[in-house]
Amino acid sequence: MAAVSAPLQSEPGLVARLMGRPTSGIGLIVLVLIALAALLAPWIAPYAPAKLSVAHRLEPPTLQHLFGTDDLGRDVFSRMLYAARASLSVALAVVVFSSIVGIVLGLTAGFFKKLDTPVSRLVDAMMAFPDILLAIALVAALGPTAVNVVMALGIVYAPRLARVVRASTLVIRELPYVEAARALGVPTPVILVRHVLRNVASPILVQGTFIFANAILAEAGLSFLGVGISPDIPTWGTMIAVGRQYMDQAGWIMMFPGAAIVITVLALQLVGDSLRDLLDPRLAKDI
Amino acid sequence: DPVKGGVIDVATVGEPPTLDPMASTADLVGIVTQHIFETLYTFGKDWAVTPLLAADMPQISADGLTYTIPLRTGIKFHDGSDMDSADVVASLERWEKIATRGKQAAEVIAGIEAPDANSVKITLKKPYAPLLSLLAFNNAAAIIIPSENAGEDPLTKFIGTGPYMLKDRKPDQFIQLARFDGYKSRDGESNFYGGARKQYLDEIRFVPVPDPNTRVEGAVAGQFAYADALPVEAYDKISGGKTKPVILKPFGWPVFVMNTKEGLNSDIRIRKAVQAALAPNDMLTAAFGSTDFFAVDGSMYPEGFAWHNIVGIDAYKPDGDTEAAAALLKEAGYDGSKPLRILTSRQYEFHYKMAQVAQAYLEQAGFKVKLDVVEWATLTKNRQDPKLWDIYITHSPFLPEPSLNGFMSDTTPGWWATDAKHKAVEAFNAESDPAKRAKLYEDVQKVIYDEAPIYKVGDFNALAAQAPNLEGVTPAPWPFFWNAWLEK
Amino acid sequence: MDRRTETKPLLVVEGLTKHFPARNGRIVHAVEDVSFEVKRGSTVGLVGESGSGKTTAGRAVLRLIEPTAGKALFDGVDLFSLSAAEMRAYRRKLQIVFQDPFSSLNPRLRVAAILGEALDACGFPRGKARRERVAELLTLVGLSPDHATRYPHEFSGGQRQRIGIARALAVEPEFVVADEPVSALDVSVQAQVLNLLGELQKKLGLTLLFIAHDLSVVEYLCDEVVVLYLGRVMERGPSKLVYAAPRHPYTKALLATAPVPDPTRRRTHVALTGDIPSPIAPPSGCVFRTRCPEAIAACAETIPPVVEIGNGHHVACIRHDERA
Amino acid sequence: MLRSILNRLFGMIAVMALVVTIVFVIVRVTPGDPAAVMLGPDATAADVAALRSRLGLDQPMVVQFGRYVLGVVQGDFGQSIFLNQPVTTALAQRAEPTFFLTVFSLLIATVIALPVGILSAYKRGSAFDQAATTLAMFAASVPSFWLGLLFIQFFAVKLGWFDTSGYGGPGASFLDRLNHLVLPALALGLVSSALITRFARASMLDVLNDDYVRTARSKGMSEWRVVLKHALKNALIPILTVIGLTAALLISGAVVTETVFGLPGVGSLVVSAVLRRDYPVIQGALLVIAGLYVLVNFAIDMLYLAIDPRVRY
Amino acid sequence: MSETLAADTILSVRDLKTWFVTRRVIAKAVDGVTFDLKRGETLAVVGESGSGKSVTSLSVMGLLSRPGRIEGGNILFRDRAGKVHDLATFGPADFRKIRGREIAMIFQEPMTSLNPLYTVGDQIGEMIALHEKVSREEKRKRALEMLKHVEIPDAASRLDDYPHQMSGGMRQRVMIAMALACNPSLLIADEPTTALDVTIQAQILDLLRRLQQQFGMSILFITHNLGVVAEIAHNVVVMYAGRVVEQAPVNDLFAHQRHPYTKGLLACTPNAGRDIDATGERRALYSIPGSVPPITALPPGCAFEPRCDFAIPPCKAAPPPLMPAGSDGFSRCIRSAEL
Ligand SMILES: Nc1ncnc2c1ncn2[C@@H]1O[C@H](COP(=O)(O)OP(=O)(O)OP(=O)(O)O)[C@@H](O)[C@H]1O
Ligand SMILES: Nc1ncnc2c1ncn2[C@@H]1O[C@H](COP(=O)(O)OP(=O)(O)OP(=O)(O)O)[C@@H](O)[C@H]1O
Ligand SMILES: [Mg+2]
Ligand SMILES: [Mg+2]
Repeated sequence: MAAVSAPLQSEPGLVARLMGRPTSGIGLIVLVLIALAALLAPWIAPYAPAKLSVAHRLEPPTLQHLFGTDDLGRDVFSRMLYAARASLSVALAVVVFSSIVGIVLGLTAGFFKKLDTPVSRLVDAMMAFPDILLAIALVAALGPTAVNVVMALGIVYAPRLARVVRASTLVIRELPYVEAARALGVPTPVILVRHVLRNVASPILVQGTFIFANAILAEAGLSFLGVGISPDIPTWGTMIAVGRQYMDQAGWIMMFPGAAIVITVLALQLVGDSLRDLLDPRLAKDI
Repeated sequence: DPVKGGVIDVATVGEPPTLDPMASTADLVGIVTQHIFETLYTFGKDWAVTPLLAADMPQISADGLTYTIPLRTGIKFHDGSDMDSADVVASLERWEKIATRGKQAAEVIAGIEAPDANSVKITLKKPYAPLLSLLAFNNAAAIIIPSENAGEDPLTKFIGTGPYMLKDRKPDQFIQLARFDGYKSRDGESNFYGGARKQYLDEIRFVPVPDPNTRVEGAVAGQFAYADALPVEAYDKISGGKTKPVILKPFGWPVFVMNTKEGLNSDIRIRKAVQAALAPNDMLTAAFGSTDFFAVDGSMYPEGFAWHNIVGIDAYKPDGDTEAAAALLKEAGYDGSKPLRILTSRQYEFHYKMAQVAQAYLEQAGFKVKLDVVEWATLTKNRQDPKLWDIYITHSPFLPEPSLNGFMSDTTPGWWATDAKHKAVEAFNAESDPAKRAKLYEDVQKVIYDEAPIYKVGDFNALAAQAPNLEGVTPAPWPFFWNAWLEK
Repeated sequence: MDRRTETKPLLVVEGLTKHFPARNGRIVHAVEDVSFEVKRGSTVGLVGESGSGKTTAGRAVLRLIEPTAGKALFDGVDLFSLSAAEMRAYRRKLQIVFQDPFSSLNPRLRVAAILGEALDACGFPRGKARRERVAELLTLVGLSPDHATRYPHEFSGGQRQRIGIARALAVEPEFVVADEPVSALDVSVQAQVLNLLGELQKKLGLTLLFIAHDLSVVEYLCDEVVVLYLGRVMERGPSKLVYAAPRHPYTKALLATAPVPDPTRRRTHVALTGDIPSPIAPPSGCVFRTRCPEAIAACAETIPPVVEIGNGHHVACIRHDERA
Repeated sequence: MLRSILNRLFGMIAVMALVVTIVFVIVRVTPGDPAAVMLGPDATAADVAALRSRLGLDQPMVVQFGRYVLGVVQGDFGQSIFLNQPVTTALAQRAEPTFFLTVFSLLIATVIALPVGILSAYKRGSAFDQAATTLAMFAASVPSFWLGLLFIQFFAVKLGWFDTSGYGGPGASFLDRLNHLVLPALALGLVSSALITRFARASMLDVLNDDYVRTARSKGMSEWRVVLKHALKNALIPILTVIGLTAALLISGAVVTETVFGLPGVGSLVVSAVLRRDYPVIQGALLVIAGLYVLVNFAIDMLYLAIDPRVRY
Repeated sequence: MSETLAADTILSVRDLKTWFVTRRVIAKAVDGVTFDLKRGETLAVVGESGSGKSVTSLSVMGLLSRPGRIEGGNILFRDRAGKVHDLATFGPADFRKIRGREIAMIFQEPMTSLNPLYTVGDQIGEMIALHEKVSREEKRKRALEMLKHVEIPDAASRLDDYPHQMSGGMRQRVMIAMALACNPSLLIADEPTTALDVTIQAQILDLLRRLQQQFGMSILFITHNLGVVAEIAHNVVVMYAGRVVEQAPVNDLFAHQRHPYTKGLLACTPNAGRDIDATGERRALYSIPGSVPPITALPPGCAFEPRCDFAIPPCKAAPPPLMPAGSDGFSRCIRSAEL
């Protein structure tokens, strides 16, 4: 009811509102920069990521090598740009994959009463597996390729989304506008998409941001453990794993990718948090 | 001066898959179990075979077919029983059946018997020079266990005659060995693995620490008296204070094994192209950092070994010969469509690093390269299948007996089996005079370089860390801690 | 008599019953054996306290929930016996307007799309004709055609309720259930919406089932009234008769307790004591007897039948004739 | 009351059954033949076939599943290929460090997170709140293994306060073992405290807006009493849930942390089992951990019952 | 204390301004509210949703949530000892002494206003224990007594019930019992019957009236239902968009409205006697055109001017002051005399 207070004001766009808050504004800018860096890696990177120069191994940061060189004399900065591509695209793929699975499961459980119990139990059971552990087991079973890592993490995160979607669907299903659509004889699939899915978009977006962040961390963890995507594709996680051996001679190899993870994940969380504030009416209710 | 007492923690590269040294060729199994179990022979200085449980070197018949081995008396097993020839025969028969090296020997062994309680007799089908070395080895080892346990497979009672006995084992946590008070040492001086074995330490604990950096940090923090197999990068780190570096020089050699049976490398011209393309200098630098830890060396055995020679090694190009490689490729009609598959793992980081450098050089020469990076377990499985790879990367310590190297057999992955090889190897194996064998080995090395069934990258040293107060440890590829003591 | 009351009923509801499953295998008797008629072009009011089953009855008639038992003859066709596909064809003849003007409109759709969905449902072609139809509908409910491009949150409660009404009217229904369409609105806006409904009914010849708990609104708007209590009909009949001479103790109590904006007519006593019993375990016999000031022992024994006492006035009370 | 306990018990059993099924499926999707893996590279086809039939791998899937379930029900998770001991024994031997690591991290996380979360919510929008939220978010952004590495580098190697790895030798005192747990528990606990803080804050915020909190204030109660007696108790339910969830997350965090710190726990067992292709161990560990998670959830449900009278239907 | 308070007046709100100030907007939720409440009487505050009724009552209780703040005006309150306080200047600690003991409050939503985790006995007992030193048994006894006062059947057995085990009407009774437990001199009731059914509403109103006679407290009764006002109030304050537009004794107000808004409100409630003619044909209801403007965008003049049938150009210029109107009332309309 409190939403009545300002019904006549038209709202500015979501991005504008995110930019309007200092935290999410910074987060968004950082994310855009990182995404640009990843996208433009081939043009920005001063060296080819795999270009080795054994004579110049373990050189500290200089003007030639902004972030120094690694154990094979490769340019850490260039590799980080390419690693951003891999890490971000894996994480993004995880978000997409888990969203699809989660949305299907959540909508099914939430909208079709008969399927609720079985699907929810399945989701509960899937939730019972700790993320990295399940991912490790799946990757171990399927083999450490990018596709399998994405699938494994996707399966790990899908139930979370499924729960969110289910919870929202349960609410939306009972809302009068859905009933109005039913009263008009609108077919169920159309109702699902036009009314339900559209309105669970906000929680999915919020959750998706957090899954993105978690997926980056999880992928790094998997790579660190050596069960991530193929090690000849640089990711931040594999870079840390390599850099670990040179922690005190050549700390930069490990510090820069670690910092990249922290910054990216932090930015995502800042944005996600603001998104939740802006999109979740429960929390937005009194201001 | 040596003092009795004390407990040491030894950080090892992981948990040994088994404590039955017959069942595995893993170095780690040998390192741990050599304290518990003993063999008839072992290696003394300069890798000369020397008796351990045997009283003396065997009497070999003139035709080289009968070995009569006298046994020491008064030797007790950890369970208190006495060792006699029946135990030895039962143990050796088990070895023939179970151990990789035992199976190898079984092909030439006609029979093993005990003429009396204190000697055994081994009859051969044909003269076989490597036999004593095989008996002396500490992995897939011909250990002597009580005859009543010899029927066990897998072994569950770890009863040996060694200076230390198994007290407790918590997989992935520790293997605890305690001094065996009934141990009877040989008299006289210690002689590398042989000679007298002194039991100064009360307990030796092997702690599996699979992560090399954790081993380094543990050593630096003073947690381990000895930490095995450290990354060479850690040298500076372990050089101060609570621990000090131990370099075993030379330790072994990294090797690229080529699949001579199927795929690209079944064509000798391609193999020669690989041989020409690779640049060991950069590969070793990437893998081991400074020349303190490696040597660019084409000889199959480095200087200091009886087997050292330089025959054939001009095919070994320290900085690679890209043009020659490209020419060879062209001659072979390689069009760059089929990738050269390099199977490697990151279990040993230096394998992977060499692979990466190798890839760069091979690509320069015109190869299309695909790195297939898998877990070690997968690698050991996949290398069995000739369809899956063209090169796989491994390494080996310098084995005291050249015929123990895998590629010397026709059946190990790589499947190198040519007439030239057979001719050289058979001559080598049949000869028992060491001096003549060294000469014959030149031929073997020549065939290896001519046919390129393997590519030896170079020599590398092993780095370990040792507490400053730990004394009496002889640098060895498989470190042992009898004879060691803790300075007060 | 009003001209409208003479025409034959458009909707006849007979023995409508709806049970919901409750926890532990019990059931909620939301609607029990409810019968009433709605004549073409007339307005029937459904009144009762919260939980008496008004909404459930309304939704069941439209088969938005599946009824447990009963019949709903719409123009002679039993809606409850239709297959899902057959029902879809009927949907556009029967529409509903909801109570809450905020949750009854999808916040992510523009007004044009909300109305468009309704137009889709009756196969209205896209394009210019549709835009004109949307404008026409908006004008009909007193909004301006350029409101079509706005989102629901850009409207006030009363305006949203108008959009809800426009959506219901878009398919040109014959029968509309209005479930407390004004309860959530401010008093000053409530009158606007009531006037609109009245006008539209006249103009379009709508038949209306008007659900409300505000007795004065029902008295004003409805030709007939059905009083529900715990899912059962207590009394029904032409509004005039029921309001002027209620024959059921419950109706009397309702009318007596409804606050009237006139300080000079303050009540002196409370007619009803106690709470409404749970619909999971309704009292035996007459469901109202636990609160009825006139209850006697016999009330607990039989469920009083709904009997006609003349002029379409029906009562379900075994003592109704004692008070006649 | 009893009825709802039984209800939940039934739900839990259903979930457990699904968990067992999922684990079974995961292991069965593994390409390759477990028997071949067990016997190692040199095994002959005949040996593999013999082992297959000994393990029942030649039976139809349904039969295999039945046997597997039967085994699990009896607490038999099979035999570790690598360790040559029952999986249950292997797990039991490694339970202790994982248990203490989890408990301590959870303790650290909760002790930090609860007060901070509550205060943050109470002082919503204040400098404290902003600092706390930002810090929590920062903590949640740090990969725990990276933090662990930094900790080792600083506290163990540079300062030498703690051991870098392991869990003490045989017969080490409990205190000595504690010493080994401090850094990993801290690394893990700090990262997890973030989640709990944010959740505690959110649920407190929710509750602080509730009507009965206003009622409590209108009674003339002191603020801390309003917050601790009326608000916190209501917020506790979602907070408990997230603490339970965190316990599960911690186990998964333990996988990486144990590896970094060389703790011989269930986590590092799983990692090495993966590298060793020791499928029965992976299977068993997954099952036990998922089972624990389900149990924890059940326990939390029971706590709900104890705390919230409304749940007793 | 510069302000004086007539001896029979317990609460006097004078030109109260309570604003919600955020970075983006200033919401003047209450902007000029003035009324007096006499001892032992009931003052009803009516107004549509959002008109500032709750904010007014929360200002009196000091329960405003951020970013709400009293920006001006006085809230004079006479305590039991006869001392006059200006609540607008109170800090949290001062309020704690007043709340519960001097001023108690009940709320609109009986469903959510009680803490679901404590028994009703505990919650009533807590109120007593907060303000008086009582033993455990004493507390329980007093709680039971209060439950009996509010006519909960079988009170002894309901004492240990949890709120969810009670119906809405019961819960509202419990709220009242709790509010009156320490015998406050002022009870603020914020729409206490809005969420209830008519039959239950009648019971609660009856109960309040009876308790007022018994305990002698004054009641500030907030509602938007004019019927309820007629039922319970002695005096009435009508609010629109954060301002008092009219104040009058209840009979005067219903007899003759001195503000077009009040007039409109009364006219637009359907009344069959008035709106349906003899032939059964219903007349269109009177309706106030337009809708309530958002408080963040009020017109510069009279807030009701855009919807007012009586508006004249001067209405647009400046907000009219609250002027005496009728015998004992006030109106914020410059044309009140003409109505
Ligand atoms: N989906 C449902 N599941 C279970 N019970 C239900 C459901 N919908 C309604 N009920 C129950 O059925 C009874 C009748 O509810 P209904 O909503 O029809 O009442 P109502 O008269 O419309 O009340 P209100 O005036 O509050 O809108 C109530 O007791 C309600 O709790
Ligand atoms: N915390 C807040 N922040 C900003 N504005 C607020 C806040 N609380 C109330 N308001 C605004 O103050 C105005 C008055 O609100 P109030 O709750 O007093 O209305 P009311 O008359 O009690 O209405 P109702 O009948 O709906 O209870 C409303 O416009 C509301 O939006
Ligand atoms: Mg309803
Ligand atoms: Mg209010």
